[in-house]
Amino acid sequence: MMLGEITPSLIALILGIIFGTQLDYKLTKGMIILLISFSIVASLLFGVFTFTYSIYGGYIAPGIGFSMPLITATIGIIIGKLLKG
Amino acid sequence: MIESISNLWSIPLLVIIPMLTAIIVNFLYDKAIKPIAISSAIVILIISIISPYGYHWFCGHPALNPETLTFTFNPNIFGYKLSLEFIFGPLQHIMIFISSLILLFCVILSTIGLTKHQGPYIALLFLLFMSSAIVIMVNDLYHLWIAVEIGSLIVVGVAAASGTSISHKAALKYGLFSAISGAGLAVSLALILGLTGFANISDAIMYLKQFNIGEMSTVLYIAFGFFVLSWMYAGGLAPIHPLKSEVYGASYPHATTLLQAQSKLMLVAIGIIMLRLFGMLPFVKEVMIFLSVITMMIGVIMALIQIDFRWIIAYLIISHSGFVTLGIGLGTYEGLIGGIFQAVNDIIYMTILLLCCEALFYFGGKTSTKEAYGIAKKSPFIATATILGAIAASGIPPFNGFQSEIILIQACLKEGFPEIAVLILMVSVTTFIALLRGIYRIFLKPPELQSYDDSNVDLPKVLIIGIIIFIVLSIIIGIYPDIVLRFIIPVVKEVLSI
Amino acid sequence: MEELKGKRGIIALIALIIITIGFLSSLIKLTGRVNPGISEVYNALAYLVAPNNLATWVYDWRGFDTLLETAVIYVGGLVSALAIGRGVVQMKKCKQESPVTSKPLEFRTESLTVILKYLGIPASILLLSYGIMVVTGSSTSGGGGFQCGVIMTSGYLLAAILYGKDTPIKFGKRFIIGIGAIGLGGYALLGLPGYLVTGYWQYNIGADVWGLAPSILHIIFGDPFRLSLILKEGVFYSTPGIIPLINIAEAFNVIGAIGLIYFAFLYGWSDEGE
Amino acid sequence: MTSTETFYEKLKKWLDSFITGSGYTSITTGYITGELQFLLFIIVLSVFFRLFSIPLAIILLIFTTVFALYFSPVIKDVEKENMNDLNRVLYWMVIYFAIIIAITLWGG
Repeated sequence: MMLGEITPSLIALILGIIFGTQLDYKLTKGMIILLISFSIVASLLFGVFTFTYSIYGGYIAPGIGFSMPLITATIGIIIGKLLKG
Repeated sequence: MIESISNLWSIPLLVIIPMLTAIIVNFLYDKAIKPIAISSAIVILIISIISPYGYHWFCGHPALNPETLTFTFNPNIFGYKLSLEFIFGPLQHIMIFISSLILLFCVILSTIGLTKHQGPYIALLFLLFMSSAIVIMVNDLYHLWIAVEIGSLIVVGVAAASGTSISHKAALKYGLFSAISGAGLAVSLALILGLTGFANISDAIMYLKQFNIGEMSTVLYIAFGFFVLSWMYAGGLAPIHPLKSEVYGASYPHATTLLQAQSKLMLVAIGIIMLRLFGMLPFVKEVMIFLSVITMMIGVIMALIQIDFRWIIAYLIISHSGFVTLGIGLGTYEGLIGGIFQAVNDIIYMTILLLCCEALFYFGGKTSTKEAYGIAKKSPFIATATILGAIAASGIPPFNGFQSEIILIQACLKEGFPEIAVLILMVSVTTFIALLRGIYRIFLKPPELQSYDDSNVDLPKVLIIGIIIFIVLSIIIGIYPDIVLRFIIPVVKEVLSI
Repeated sequence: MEELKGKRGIIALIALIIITIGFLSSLIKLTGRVNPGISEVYNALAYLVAPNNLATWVYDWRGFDTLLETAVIYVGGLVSALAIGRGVVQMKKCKQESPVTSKPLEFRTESLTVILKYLGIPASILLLSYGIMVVTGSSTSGGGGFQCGVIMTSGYLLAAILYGKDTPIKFGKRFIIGIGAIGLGGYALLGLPGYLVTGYWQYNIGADVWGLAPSILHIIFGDPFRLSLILKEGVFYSTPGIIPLINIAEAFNVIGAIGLIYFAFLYGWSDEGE
Repeated sequence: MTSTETFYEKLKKWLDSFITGSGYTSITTGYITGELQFLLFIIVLSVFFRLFSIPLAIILLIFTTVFALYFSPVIKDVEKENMNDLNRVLYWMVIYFAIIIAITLWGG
């Protein structure tokens, strides 16, 4: 596993926090659950290319890869929103 | 003549500093704009003066020698360049020096004379300089296209920034046409790329010279046609002159100084590229000469029938662009020297006239020749300067316009076109008539009593200093043309030897 | 279109036919004879930088071109906002007609359907995170800065259209201008390390294909994005260097520029808050 | 006697034709100078055909001179054709472009 597979997720988290602070909407618990579950489904759909072998790309099952940055970005947006209050 | 550096330090700075300044100025609040803008304009001026000559290969990729298949970072060894190439040579030296001098005055005048929230406007001025610097330095077809595109977009912005309905319309029309000619240039580049496979201009020319293209010259001709389209657009040549002159007339005069400098730089740069790429095809030079002659005459005729001093100057700028393209279109040694020299002179004397026109804004902003304002009595200096500018523009000896026009006339006679020489003389004389019409009504004619405003107007010192500097430059070049010619001659020799 | 009727129209038609014949004949001549030229060399070297050839082409071989393209978008945003009234200037000394400005659009959001009302917010938030995903995968997959910017601003536009002034994604004026400034400025300044070390602006010191940069910089800029490529020919290690960073800057710039255009045209512009 | 009179009347008519609406002197001088300039320009352009054959140039010279004088004043039309109307500019651009392509393709 190389560093290049982790850095994008971290960057996505930071970018998510930056843009999350611009949200002007009261997030309910249900909305948070909805967002995270949607993002997990979406990250399966946009799965990473399996040639970049990693924990979340190709190792769980051949041909299945989660696109981690999508999930971390959503989490980042939620964190950013909560930070701003 | 050109030293063998492929990582010259000054070239990126000449592009990046204006860009960063534009970004900062666009973002900032009002107070900090002035010091930042002025200091970076000064830095750009200094860099353009002290920079040595050389190349810059952006992104640091070497050239590939096709015979030995080795990579080299030495620009003196021939190789197909992998990276984007910029040149800073004598031509770039003189052209960028003059436009950065204009940029400095332009920025100072706009920080003094304009209302607040001028950040985006000054940002556009810096980007305008950047686009013209790129156009004159670039040696890459694809990048040339981007520079022309961004240049035309910025022209639209600068024109629209004056906020009047006329300028909005002018900007919109010019912007609409950028779509046509930008696409045209892109098509032309696509054809050349498809034919040669090289985006670098020198490499493409080398390829065209090495391999006999035979029947494929059709492709080259069509590429030339589309190239001419963007040339006409960027420089405001004949069929597009109504739109370009409208842009010149509708922007503030200080911005027009930079706009006309940019369009002349584009004319020279694209013209030289066209000459190098297509010069060996028959009928190419004839087309260029034809366009220039029409532009010269139509421009000056339209200037005669204008009723606004700004519009007179705007059409004269168009008309005198015809001189520049005529020289380049002739394609001979004298012609090229005359054309490029004319571009330099043209920028200088039109700047004098435009700065004087800017002074009229401090007297109330009326530039129409319908009424008489008698400004000569209020400010004899501006009146004198305008008349001197008019004399310089019409090519009367102690000033710089004479030197380049005489070279152009000689070049025409030598090529066997005495008619064009006659036309050049006609345009020079008519320039004087057109300008004097405006000067007489605005400056010299005693004002009608009811409209006379006796209040004193103090012009900004920078404006006066700027006018004096450009008049002095004009006289120095007029008396001692070698001061500019020594920058131009090596370039012309290089272009013609290729 | 009065000008193009009658005789003039026929002449224009003939002219257009001539142009079309000329253009098509040149295209036919070129068919099947396109010269690859330098692009063969580019493709042969591309794997040294990033797994995605396109990213290498756009952001490394022709990286400076892309900087100017980015500037085109930035200027586009600037000029569009100018048309609305931001940055329109006048001379202090003379009275002129008041500047041409346009009013903000009027929103009518009361007739939203239930589905739009409740799914609009998660959809636009997920568009934001989708955009972020696209930009982080720029060097390995298709897509990158431009696409990310467009996706994120479309999320912004979706929210703005659905909810009007009470939009959940509320980009402020200074936020939008600032993010554009960070984007273009960041892209321009990412060339600085290469310039200081090697003298070549925007030399990719992370990938360091030509071995010009000291190894410490190579590690700092290159290692965070290093990937292993497992191909039939064996395992290759490659790092796109500064390409992912450039993409983020690019995305910021596009968000700033297009967001500014949307903002100005939706809500109008007044200079008071600035 | 009559001939000079008609000539004078013609000249007066010609000068009057420049003035539309509330004409004033400054603009009229501009129009007249422009008219003469354009005439000369057309004549010089027709002379250019000497590059192909000198008799053709002479014939063209005579023809254009006669025609230009017959149709004068043309400056109003010149002004109209150089208007900033988008369609007009587009029209002229297409014409120029077609001429350039025709000349270079069939001539070269």
